[in-house]
Amino acid sequence: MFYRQAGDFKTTYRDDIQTFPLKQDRWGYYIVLAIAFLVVPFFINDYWTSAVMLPFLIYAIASLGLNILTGYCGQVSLGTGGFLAVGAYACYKIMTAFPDLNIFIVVLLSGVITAAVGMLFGIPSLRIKGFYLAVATLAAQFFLVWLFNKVPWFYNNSASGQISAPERSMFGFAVTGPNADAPVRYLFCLTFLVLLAWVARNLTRGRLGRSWMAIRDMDIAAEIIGVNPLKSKLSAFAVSSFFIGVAGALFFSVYLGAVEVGEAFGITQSFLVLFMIIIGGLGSIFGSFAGAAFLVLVPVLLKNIMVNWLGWPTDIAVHIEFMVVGGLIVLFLIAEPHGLAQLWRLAKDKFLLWPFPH
Amino acid sequence: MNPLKIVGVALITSLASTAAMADLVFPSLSYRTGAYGANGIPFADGYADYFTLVNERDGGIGGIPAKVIECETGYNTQKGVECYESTKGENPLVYQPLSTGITYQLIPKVTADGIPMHTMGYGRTSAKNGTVFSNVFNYPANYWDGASHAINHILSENGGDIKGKNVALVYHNSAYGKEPIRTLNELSAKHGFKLAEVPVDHPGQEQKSQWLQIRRTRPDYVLMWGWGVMNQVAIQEAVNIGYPMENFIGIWWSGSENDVIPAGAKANGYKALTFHAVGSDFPVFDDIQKHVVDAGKAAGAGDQVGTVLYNRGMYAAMLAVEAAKTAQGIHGTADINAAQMRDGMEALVMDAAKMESLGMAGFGPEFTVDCKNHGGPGLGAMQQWDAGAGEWKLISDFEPSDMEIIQPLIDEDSNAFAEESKIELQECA
Amino acid sequence: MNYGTKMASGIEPGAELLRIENISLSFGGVKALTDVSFDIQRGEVRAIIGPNGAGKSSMLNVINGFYHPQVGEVWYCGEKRKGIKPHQIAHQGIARTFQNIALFKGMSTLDNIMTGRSTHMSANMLSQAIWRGAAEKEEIKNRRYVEEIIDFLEIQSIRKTPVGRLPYGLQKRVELGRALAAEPVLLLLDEPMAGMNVEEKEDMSRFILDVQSEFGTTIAIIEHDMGVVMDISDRLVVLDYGKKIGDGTPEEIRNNQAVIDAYLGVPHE
Amino acid sequence: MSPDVLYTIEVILNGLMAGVMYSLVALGFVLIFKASGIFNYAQGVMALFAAMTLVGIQNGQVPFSHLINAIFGTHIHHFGWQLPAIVAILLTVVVMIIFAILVERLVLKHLVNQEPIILFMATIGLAYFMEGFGDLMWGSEIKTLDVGLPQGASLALEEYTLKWAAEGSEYYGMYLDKLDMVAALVALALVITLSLFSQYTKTGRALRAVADDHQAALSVGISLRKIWVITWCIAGVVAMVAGVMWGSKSGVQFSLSLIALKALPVLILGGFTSIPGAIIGGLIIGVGEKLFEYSIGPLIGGATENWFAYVLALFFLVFRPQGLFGDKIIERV
Repeated sequence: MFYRQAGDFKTTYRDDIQTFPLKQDRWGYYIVLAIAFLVVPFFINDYWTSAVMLPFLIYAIASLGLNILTGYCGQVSLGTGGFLAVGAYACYKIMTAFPDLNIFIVVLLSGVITAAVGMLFGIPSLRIKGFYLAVATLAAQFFLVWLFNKVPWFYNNSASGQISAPERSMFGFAVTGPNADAPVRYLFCLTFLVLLAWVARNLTRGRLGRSWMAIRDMDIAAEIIGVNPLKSKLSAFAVSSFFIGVAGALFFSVYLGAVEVGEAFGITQSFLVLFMIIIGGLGSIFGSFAGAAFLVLVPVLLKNIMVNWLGWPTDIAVHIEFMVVGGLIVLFLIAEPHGLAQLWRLAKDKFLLWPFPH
Repeated sequence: MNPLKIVGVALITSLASTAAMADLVFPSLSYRTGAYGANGIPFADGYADYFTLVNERDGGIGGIPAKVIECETGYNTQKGVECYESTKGENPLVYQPLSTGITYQLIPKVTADGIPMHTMGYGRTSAKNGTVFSNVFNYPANYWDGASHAINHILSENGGDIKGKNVALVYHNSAYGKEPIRTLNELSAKHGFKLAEVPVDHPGQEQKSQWLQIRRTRPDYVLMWGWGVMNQVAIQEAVNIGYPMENFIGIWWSGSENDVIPAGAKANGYKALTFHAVGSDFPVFDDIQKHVVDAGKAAGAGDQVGTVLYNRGMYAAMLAVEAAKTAQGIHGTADINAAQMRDGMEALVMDAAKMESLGMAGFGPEFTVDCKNHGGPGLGAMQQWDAGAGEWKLISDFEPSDMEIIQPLIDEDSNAFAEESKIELQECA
Repeated sequence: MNYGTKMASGIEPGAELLRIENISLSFGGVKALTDVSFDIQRGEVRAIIGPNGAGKSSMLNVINGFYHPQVGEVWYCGEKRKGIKPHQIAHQGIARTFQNIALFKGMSTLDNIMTGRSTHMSANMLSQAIWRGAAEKEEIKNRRYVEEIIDFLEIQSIRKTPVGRLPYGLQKRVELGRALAAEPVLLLLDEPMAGMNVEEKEDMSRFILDVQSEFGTTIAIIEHDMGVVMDISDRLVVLDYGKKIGDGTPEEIRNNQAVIDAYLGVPHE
Repeated sequence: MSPDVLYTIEVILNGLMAGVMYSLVALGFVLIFKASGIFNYAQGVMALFAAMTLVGIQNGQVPFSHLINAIFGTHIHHFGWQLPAIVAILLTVVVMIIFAILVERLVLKHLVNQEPIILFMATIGLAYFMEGFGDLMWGSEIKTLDVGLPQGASLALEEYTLKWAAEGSEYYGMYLDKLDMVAALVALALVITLSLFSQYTKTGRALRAVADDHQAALSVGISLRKIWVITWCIAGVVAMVAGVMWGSKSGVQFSLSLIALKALPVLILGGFTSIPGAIIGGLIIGVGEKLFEYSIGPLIGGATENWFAYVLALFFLVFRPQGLFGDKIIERV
């Protein structure tokens, strides 16, 4: 009853182009933000942080990144795992080379380095399209993983090639390392996510975002009306890789604390993030969140139900988990190929009109 | 942020379960699925079955039942962390993650949380240095011991002189596989053999290039640090190129029945290291048969009993139980916690009499653990595959490794870690 | 004022804006255009007509740089064009619509037309990321112009509708809007009235003439409906089998024997 | 000849053989892509599933025994029979046909006219599902697959080539795996059968018609759904052949599903729509990666095979974006 478009007139273009045109949506957004920043940190424990919240926040950042490239610019990439690895190893190298540098800046710099690498691997996209490009990005995936595994410089010549994040603090609170508390780690990642989501929103609503979508929808026409395909595609690769690089840096330093490249950043990561944006909704910021939440939560939920509640053997639970996740993906694609974001939109439209369906 | 998350949070909070506090909890971070599941299953079964045996036969450890919480990691570090976090609230006594990747992950965490971790024959080798790694134990042997054992074996076959011999190391191109390289380099400098590194990428389905290279260069010995499908393919390829199997030596993770059976009769003579006995010719197996398998309480189908990886899982469980008993003795309480368990592990003594009393005489090496040395003496033995009989045979006693080479490496690596992570060294009496 | 308007600022109405000189274009041995030359004067409506397969669309593709002719030159605003890319040509003030609608299907009407403003927007990536300030100001300024076009084309009600859902006629109109948004010096229209009924054609003709008179835009148009073409164009070029067979005012073309033959299907010797 | 030259030849020959193994997997992809425009990521898992089913049937394993035992507390594992390989193969074919029908009924039918990326994702979902399903049905331990294929070095060849090397040089004869040779023959037979099938049978001609133009094929009364079932059946059989070949080598286990990743560069090299492309692409990749590992690999630390194929394919694509045999992309507006 109170969720209405009627009467909420916009008198300036500035009002018209804001992120949440509806007053109710805007308030909802502020409330969620307030809960996330002010309430959740007081209730969160290690399990919740490590098993649910951190993966969700970090994958949401990676999904935002991939969604910019794939959802907005139409360039399918399977190199996400490799770019996550670039972020992680850049973070490790900067952390150990400049121990006094603020961890926040370290993570941002890791993103910048990843953006540069991403642009390099984006160059073939100027000639290669569609599935051919998707498979070609696998070259980045495999090559980068091999490189980080092979060249000892990247892991400071440690005996096994593992990299471990030393302790770094912000405002006196440990953010990385074993002594970092759950709320601090959570808030650190949350800050990045909120900032980056805001940046993603800004980039996608202006000229750059439109040029990406134009390239996605019809690249030739876009070029003819004045969109520079080189700049658009490379900027999409750069922005996308920046996001993924930040995600990789957080993944390594805050979430896992120690990684081994082949295992943590393998091809499965690439597929996982791609799943997230497709289930969530291509070309939707909300979809990136929804997809990440879905694919982080569903396995944890299923596992808890089957193993902890029903007491099933763990292997059967995992097999069934695979079946359920696979089945759900197919089901979702059949029911709503445009993802959770579209379902959410439809639900909202229904609600806007309720109780008068027409 | 989105509402979905909040809903999810609410949903799962209600699901988080709590264990009965009275039990002694032993989490088993197992993997029964995924690329390495085939190897993870027997180990996890052995680990679980031994605790079941202790509960059924002895009524628990010091009268308190042991409880195994299995958590599937799929050999994946992310899931490993989730498993760790989800079980650490249940007062676990010791973690056995069975993955070098997860071990690296958990070393800082268990240290911060004060929970001991036992990485038996895997993980971070320099964790042997107890002053740096206060909560990590890797007795009875580690990878560097293994590398040394293999070279010792070669030395003994050649009357102590292997100058100019060629040794190739075929290894899983990961943290795990790279572990022995540094030791082998040192050993090659000491003994004068030439080492060739032959990496194989995960999963290792296709190794034609590597084995053509070996066929071409004809190394005198081939060592292997493999896991999962890599083992089967490597042994098959070695058979195919007609490499003399008795000169092909695997680490203990490359020496299970799974690895040799697919290659058939020609795998006969393949050697692998081990730090425990093979087969089921020990009284403890009769007990397992009687109290666990026949009682329908086995974790698996019961057909794995006596296989290498099953025995290893059982051996790990036995060591955990003995450490718990030791801890109960030290602290004078049956209801021990993780910190007390750690003390028990640090004071663990495995002598012949103890193993005899457990029905496992000679099943593993005799060793003691102390505050400085969390890895024991590093004894290991050699086993050989008898394809005709379809079983592994021990062909040596448990022998020491070359600590002259290994100890400096351990000191160097652990001290570097202590420095990098600013670890306060544990005071040892 | 963007680069394109500046470039053409010295060209008076009636003076030569674009000249095609001896263009020949072929695809793997198939000749699409053979030795075609003509010019377009500032401010006129110039029609390119001819039977199917005459090379009309190829001609437009040459003009906006999508095809690169093997022989011949294109002169624009008194400069000879040298190997530049289509998007650079768009920046020189040449916009176009397409024979088969080439709208961005996933975007709304508004976004489609705003994309046409790309050549007028220059906020860098950083200021776009921050949004508040330069980027927002630029967005609102351009939005204002786009709203004018929306008003002009009478498509206010479909402003936020994804274009994929619009009927054909409206899509054509949005496409015209997208081209107009660039404030082009030279507007290329590829069969803007194909598939329309009489009423829609009248609307479209009115829009085209209004564009010419209100914005002073030079227009090159391909159209099959001879009645419409003769009504709205100042001069015509006639192509047949990739060759120019006629060039002049509607009156001259009407009396050109070669053109009449081509349209009546007199066999080529 | 000097041994170095012989070694190089040996590497090339073995590369060709490895290439054939890649082609076997790639072939399944191409068949489905041609007929339905679906990039079937599940092809690798299908190979695993087929091989598991084959071993399971051959050894008389009880399907879902683990699940049944867990639920009912029973201890059933085997029926206690041992079937001849050929019977097991035929039964596996039947299973794969049932699988194809189910996929069409439950998945594809509902996704007609969706964008390629959606269909692609659906097959990944399918791959997840089958991974779990296969393990649940047959268990995830390693299974030894033995359908009587020969294995090991061809001694005859080794002896025959021994004297090729220059006098006095160290040379052990040329090495070729018998299994690889069989695989090459099987692949050859498969390709010949497939081309005969598509040339001379009515169904085959319908398949080609659909591949050329969906709409046109529909308008002359070819049932698209029937065609899809048939292609998935054929792809299932091809997957089984690939599964048998790879499974004989390494035992049947989870990692078998990862061979799909080996086939992807073959596809981009050969083009998604060309059967000869799949074969020749496979051969190029096989030879290329083996030669690279042999010549450059030792200089840069080895284990290059995982990425080399992709990088090769990438460079290739930059010059020929549609692949070796793919249909030329003509851009128009």
